[in-house]
This record gives sequence, structure tokens and C-alpha cells, in this order.
Amino acid sequence: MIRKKVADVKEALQGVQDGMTFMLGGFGLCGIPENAISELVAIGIKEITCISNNAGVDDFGLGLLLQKKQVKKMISSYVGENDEFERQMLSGELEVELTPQGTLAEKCRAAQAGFPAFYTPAGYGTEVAEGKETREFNGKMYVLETAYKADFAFVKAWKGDEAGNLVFKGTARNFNPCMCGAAKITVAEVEELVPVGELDPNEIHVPGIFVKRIFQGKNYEKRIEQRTVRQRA
Amino acid sequence: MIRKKVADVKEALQGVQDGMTFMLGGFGLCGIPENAISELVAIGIKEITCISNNAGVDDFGLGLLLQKKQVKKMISSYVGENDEFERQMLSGELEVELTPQGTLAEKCRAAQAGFPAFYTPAGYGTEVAEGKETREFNGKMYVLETAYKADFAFVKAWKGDEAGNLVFKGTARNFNPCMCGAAKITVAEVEELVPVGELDPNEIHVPGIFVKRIFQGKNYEKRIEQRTVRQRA
Amino acid sequence: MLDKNGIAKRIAQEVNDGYFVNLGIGIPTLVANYVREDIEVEFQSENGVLGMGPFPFEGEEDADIINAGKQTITALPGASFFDSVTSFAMIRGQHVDLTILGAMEVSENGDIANWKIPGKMVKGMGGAMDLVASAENIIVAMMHTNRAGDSKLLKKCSLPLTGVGCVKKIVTNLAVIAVTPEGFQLLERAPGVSVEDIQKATDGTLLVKGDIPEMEL
Amino acid sequence: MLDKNGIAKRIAQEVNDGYFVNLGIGIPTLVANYVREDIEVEFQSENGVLGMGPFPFEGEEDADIINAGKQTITALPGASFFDSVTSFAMIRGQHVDLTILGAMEVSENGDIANWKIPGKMVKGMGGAMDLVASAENIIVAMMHTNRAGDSKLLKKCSLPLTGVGCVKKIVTNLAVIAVTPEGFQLLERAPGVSVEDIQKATDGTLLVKGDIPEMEL
Repeated sequence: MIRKKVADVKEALQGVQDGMTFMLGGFGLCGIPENAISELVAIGIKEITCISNNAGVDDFGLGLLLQKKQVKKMISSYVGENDEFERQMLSGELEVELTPQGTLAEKCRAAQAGFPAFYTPAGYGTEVAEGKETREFNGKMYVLETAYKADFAFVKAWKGDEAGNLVFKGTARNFNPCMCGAAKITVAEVEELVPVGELDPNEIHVPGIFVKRIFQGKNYEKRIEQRTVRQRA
Repeated sequence: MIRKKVADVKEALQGVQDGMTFMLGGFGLCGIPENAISELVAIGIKEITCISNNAGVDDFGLGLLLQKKQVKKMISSYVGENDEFERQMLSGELEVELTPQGTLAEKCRAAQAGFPAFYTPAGYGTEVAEGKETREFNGKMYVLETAYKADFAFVKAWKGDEAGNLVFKGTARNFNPCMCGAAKITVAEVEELVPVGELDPNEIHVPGIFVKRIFQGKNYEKRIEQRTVRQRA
Repeated sequence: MLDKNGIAKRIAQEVNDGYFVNLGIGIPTLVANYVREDIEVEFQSENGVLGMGPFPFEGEEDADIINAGKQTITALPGASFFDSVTSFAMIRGQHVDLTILGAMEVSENGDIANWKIPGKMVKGMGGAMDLVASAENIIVAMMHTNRAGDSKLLKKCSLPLTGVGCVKKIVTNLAVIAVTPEGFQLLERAPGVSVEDIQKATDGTLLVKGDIPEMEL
Repeated sequence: MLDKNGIAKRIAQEVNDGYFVNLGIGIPTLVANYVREDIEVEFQSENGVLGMGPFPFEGEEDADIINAGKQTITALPGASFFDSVTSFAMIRGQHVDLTILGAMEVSENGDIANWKIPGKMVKGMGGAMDLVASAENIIVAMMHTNRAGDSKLLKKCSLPLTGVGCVKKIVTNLAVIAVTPEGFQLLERAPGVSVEDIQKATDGTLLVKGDIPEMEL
């Protein structure tokens, strides 16, 4: 077995530099790599490009990096929960590339799986297809989309082991699996680092080969964006 | 919940007709839909095209359909375990389309996921690329491959529930997941049909939406092709 | 005239036995409350759940179990969780039978705009572009006019598009309308709404063939 | 001169700490037996297992746990099972560090042929075309000549290709050879084999620079 465990978030982030491109897992605030984000804020890294479905909220998640103006460019599908984001975007301080959600996931997966490009129907006839090749297959139009390139992928799992195997819980899985192995270095933080052999090999969501470094995260807040409940009858 | 359960293999195969194209899961004899294959032999369906990584052995798996000359065309990556197959192929009785294994899996997945085509490096510069579009991305050459089209997909899982959710065991998973939802009708046979709610929603390998019919299979032989063992020290 | 719940109630009639359904944010989310209980339906949320259930009881919220609107939800027996790639395989691969979403504008040829107002508001398309480019059966749930009173059913969309020629049906506070090769075709009137009211609120071509029944809710 | 186990033993020296390795059928499978025990290595088999272990003890064979050669195997602690799509994501995405496979022919520009003899034998390419088109680091394990005594290291392959310009190194019963822009470069001789022996058995351009050491096994 090839051991991927590192001591802490500091060791996990060794090599990150200003100007790099990062992938960050999560949907809204669900399943985001909280420890990696905090550390990126703490070390004051600058001019980064973030590939992430959302941009956090004003005071949590990627919003923390936006607040400190550490982000040069965001590549996302939906950014509607963040006022500071909208301000920076409309003022031109922040570059934004909006991408359909399924295309965003698949562009990560293409990088992970060695596909340079694929044809998808999403965005045909819209701004998203501008400047891109379009093509007909079986009477339907498709847009050619290319794989992302990134330096680091930061993902968050529920459980993991030293071999880098990951298991997710609920909808906190989302973009995390497709980002594993889609960047030069994939860093996984987990709520619980379990002994090797404890995870059933049939139930592993991401095999360790896609993960370069893994560490046990700390102090997860797991903030809820929309707390919706029903009353007991 | 949408119930997919059918009574038996006969009901599961309703609608199969001569001349159709079938996808069949399995790698070698591991994870093959034994019940569906037996029934296809029993009903004497003819002139079928089979998309399956292998072609079984002479007297088991897809070999049973070959023996009875029910197969018009095989689309596979490796067929080296079957003498009757080789005889029919060399004599010209059987059409054969050999496809790289990863491409075969991805052509199924493309059909499942709504991608008409994708670029892969496999087969560039070989017979496999003949007549296909090739293209350079980032200094490397790729071949354009298109999604398969099939009428039925027959897959075999370890456990499943009435909602069509599937769980696999060991390497019997192989091509089964990517064929689910890749044909017009997907038929899953399982070793154990468990009550709804028994499968952990985090541990489902194939969500039920990709499966149209599910039934509890019978009399699994699960034949081993190469029984290799080591001696106890 | 219908309120948001009325629109949801009418759309719920379009949900058939055996349908896998994706519900967008806003009015579409409400549709789940009105689906007949004697049919089998499963709700998919594109962030990674199939078999979505109602909101959790107070105190049982789980930050790891949300829908695409970031609301805490529950999973019903038979549900599954999966990643974004698998979720969009369901959508792009046309395994989802019905997509219900909101819109800022719809044109008479079925174009839809719902993600951007240039220079003013850019929230992003989320999964909407994948959904409208893939789904065979798309119903738009929206108010017939915007806050300024302008029609949202246009000859041609003025806002950046989300998808082209994809909308099949529209249910508004005033009417049920089909998108046909000839333009918007009026199918039903909301209770107490006249054909003239609908005509006035519709900017695109509105075809009125024969008697237009009032909705049955 | 080496036997099959000798070839495997020499190739095992090319397996470094931290490598994920895919082993083809035949001689490559034997490599696992000779990898140093003080390094961390994981074996991937393209039918869907990472962390492959040795054959099971007699009576513990499981029909559901096999390798790409259809042999019963075991899974080590830390192993994972996955589907074919994920397996080839590992391969195509260059997450596998080293690929070792057999060949019928290799040409001096690194082309490889190992899946078909027209009109005579067609077993198929299995995963070999994906492997050779993707891997950065490909070592061929084979006999230097075929049963008829003809060289398998050629100027140009005569059989249908599996991949072009992809082989980096070749280990045969006679020699270790690198594929360079100038042709085959002789790196090491097998015990008791002379440069002349190797030259005679090699059809393609063979570069011999300086003293050629004997392999250390």
C-alpha cells in the first residue's frame, strides 16, 4: 500500500503558490474543504483561479478568500449567494467564467480520466457556446468542451484511510469525486481518518490512486445555508 | 418510489426480438448475467449483436449463444478464450468488431450519460482508428469515438432492491454499471433482491433510475476461468 | 388568477405515474407538495440525490443532506446519493422524465432565459443549461408578467438564453400554454381569467383555438 | 540468458517506491513476485481492482475476485474495487505510473504489436491499446526472438499495431534495451550473453555505446 497521509493542513498544502489554479469540491457550503480554505486564507495566497461550483457565502467557504481579494478568477456554475462576489464581479475586480453545472463536473472528470475534450448539448445556442466549436450528431447540436487544467484539487470526504481511499456522506459528495486526480496534486481532508482495512473495498467512492495527500481535518463547522424544516404533526 | 421489480427472467426479457443489439455486463465469466443469457438461448433469439467485453467460453456465458449461432455480430475487446468463436470468426460466419477495452466502457458510458462522442488516445495509429476522425489536443493525437446504441442492456449485480438500486461485489462490477441506462431498456438480475430501505443510500453503485426491470436471479454457477491458488506455508 | 401554490398545483397534474422529476428552485419546488399520492414518482436533485423526501423534522436537519436550492431535505426509502458527474449523466442521458423550472422569459419558439440580466444580475445558470438542453419534457413555471408588468412570453427573448427551442409547456398565474411550431397555444385559463386577459399579458403570438376551458384544480 | 522468471526479476528493479503498476498477462504477471519488500507499490488490474494481492489460499478462491487474466486473486488491506470506466480513468488519466506488458513485435521507434496475427490469430487488444496510448512509462517484457527464431525487435513492425511510439524500455531474455530517437540502445546484457549475440538477435538498429554491463540480478 502507498501511504498518502500527511500530518496536517500545512503539510498538505505544501507547494501552493500565487497565481495557481485550484479545484475545490462542494455544492454551496455542503462538502467544502473547510480546512484547506482556511489555510489558503491564512497564508495569504494571491491571484488564484478557483474552479468551484459555487463561491461560498459572504463570510464562509470561498467567500473568505473573496473578502480578502485573493481570487483573480472564479470558474463556477452558480454564484447567487454572495454579495461581495457580485460587487467584485460587476466592478470588474474579479474575472468570472460561468459554466453549466454538468459541464463543469464533466470538465473535471475529463481531466481526471484523460479525455482532452467531449461534446455536450448544454449551452448550445447560448453565450456559453460563443467561440466554441459546435457540431451535429444524430440531428442534435452539441458544444465541444475541453478538460480543465489545475495545479491543486482540494476535496473533502467523510471518511478516508492512509491509502487515500475516500467515502462520502449524503449530498456532500457532489463535485468532490470528479476533482480527485483532475489536478496535478489532489489533497483530501476527511472528518475521520480510519485505519487501513476498515473501509470495505466494495464501498469506496474514490480509490486512493486519485489522491496524493490526505489528512484528518479539524473543527468542521458544516454551516447550513437554508435551514428548512417541517413541523411534527 | 418507482417499482422496477418483475416476476422472473421471462417477464424481464419481454420485448426482445431477432436482430436487436444487446449490451451484456461481465469480464470473462465474472459478473455476467447468467439468467438472461440462458433465457436468450432458450427462446432461440437470432441475428443479435452483442456488446460485451468478452465472448464467454465454449460452453458457458456468451459461448452458449455462439454455439447455437444466434449471434450475428460481436463487439468486444478480448475474445481469446473461445475456440468456437475463433472458428466462426475466421470462417466469416460471425462479424467481429474489436474495440479497446477502455473505449468499449466509455462508449457505453457515453450512451448512458448523453454524450454523442468523445476523444480518446486509445487506438491512435492502429487499425482501430481507420476511418475515424483523429485530432490533436495539446500535442497528442486522439481518436473520435461515438456512443453505442443498444436495445437492451443485461446486467448482473450482487444485491438490488425494487427501486432498481444496485450493489456489486469485487471485480464482478466491471462493465455492469456503465451499461445501466445505456440501452433503451436495462434489465438487472441480482443474487439477492433486498427490501427497499435495506441498502444504504450512500453505498449504492447504480441508482435505480438507470434500471428499468429488476429480478432475483436463480442457480448462479459463477464459474471460475483460471483457478489460481497458493499453498499455505 | 393563481398564486404560486396554484401554479404548482396545476403543474402537479402533469406528473405521471413512474416519472423521475427534477424540480428547479422557487415555484417548481412547491410542485412536490401537490403530486397525487396514488402514483409512483421520484424526485431528483442535481446536487446528488434521487428519491428526495420532504424537509426534515425540526432538530433532524443534516448539513450533509441538502437539495439544489441548498435547503435541508430528507431521503426516502429507496433513495440514493451520488456525485455530480452521475447526476448529470441522469439529466443529459434523458433518464429524468420531466424538468420543471422557472424562467425570466420564454419565447414563442421555446427559447428560455433565466440566468442573467446583463450589467445587473448574474447568478449563473447552475444546472439549468444542462437540464434544458437534455430534457425531452420541460415545463416552465412562472408569473405571466414581470414586476414591471411586462409580458414574460415573448416573440423573442431579450435576455441571454439558457437554451433554445426546448420549452414544451408553460404554466403561469393566468394560463396553461403549449409551445407549438406556430407559437404559444392557449390550452387552459386560470380561474376567473378571460382569454382577453391572457392575450393582453402575452407579447408573443398566442393561438386561441376553439373554446378555452378553465383549469380544474 | 534469462528465463521468464529472470526477465520478471530484472523488470522488478524498475519498480520504484510509490508506483502504481499495471501488469499484463504472462511474464509481466510474474514481476509482482520479485518487487522489493521495503518499498510501497500497488498493483492495478484493469478489470477493476487496485491493491491486488497474491493468489488466494486453496479453498478461499472467490469467483467474484479475479484479475485481468481471469485468475483468482486476493485484495490487500487498502484495496478498492471499481467499475471499468473508473479503471480506465486511472489508466487514460495517467494515474498508473508503470505499465508492463508483453509483445509480439516492437519497432525501433517504440511501436508495439501484440494483439493480432492477420488470418491466423485474433484474440483482441483487451486493455492494451488504452494502456500503451496513455502510459508515460511502458516496459515490454518478452523473449528476444519468436519461436521461429526471428527477431521481435524490428525496424518496423510487420503485424497490426497496438500503439505507436510508446515503448520506453524492453527487457528480454538477452538484454535490457532503451528505445531512443536514434533506435534501440543496448543498456545491459543478460548473464553470459555477448553484445554480438544480442546484435545477431536484433533486427532493428542497435546502438552500442561504450562498455555494456551485465545485469545485476
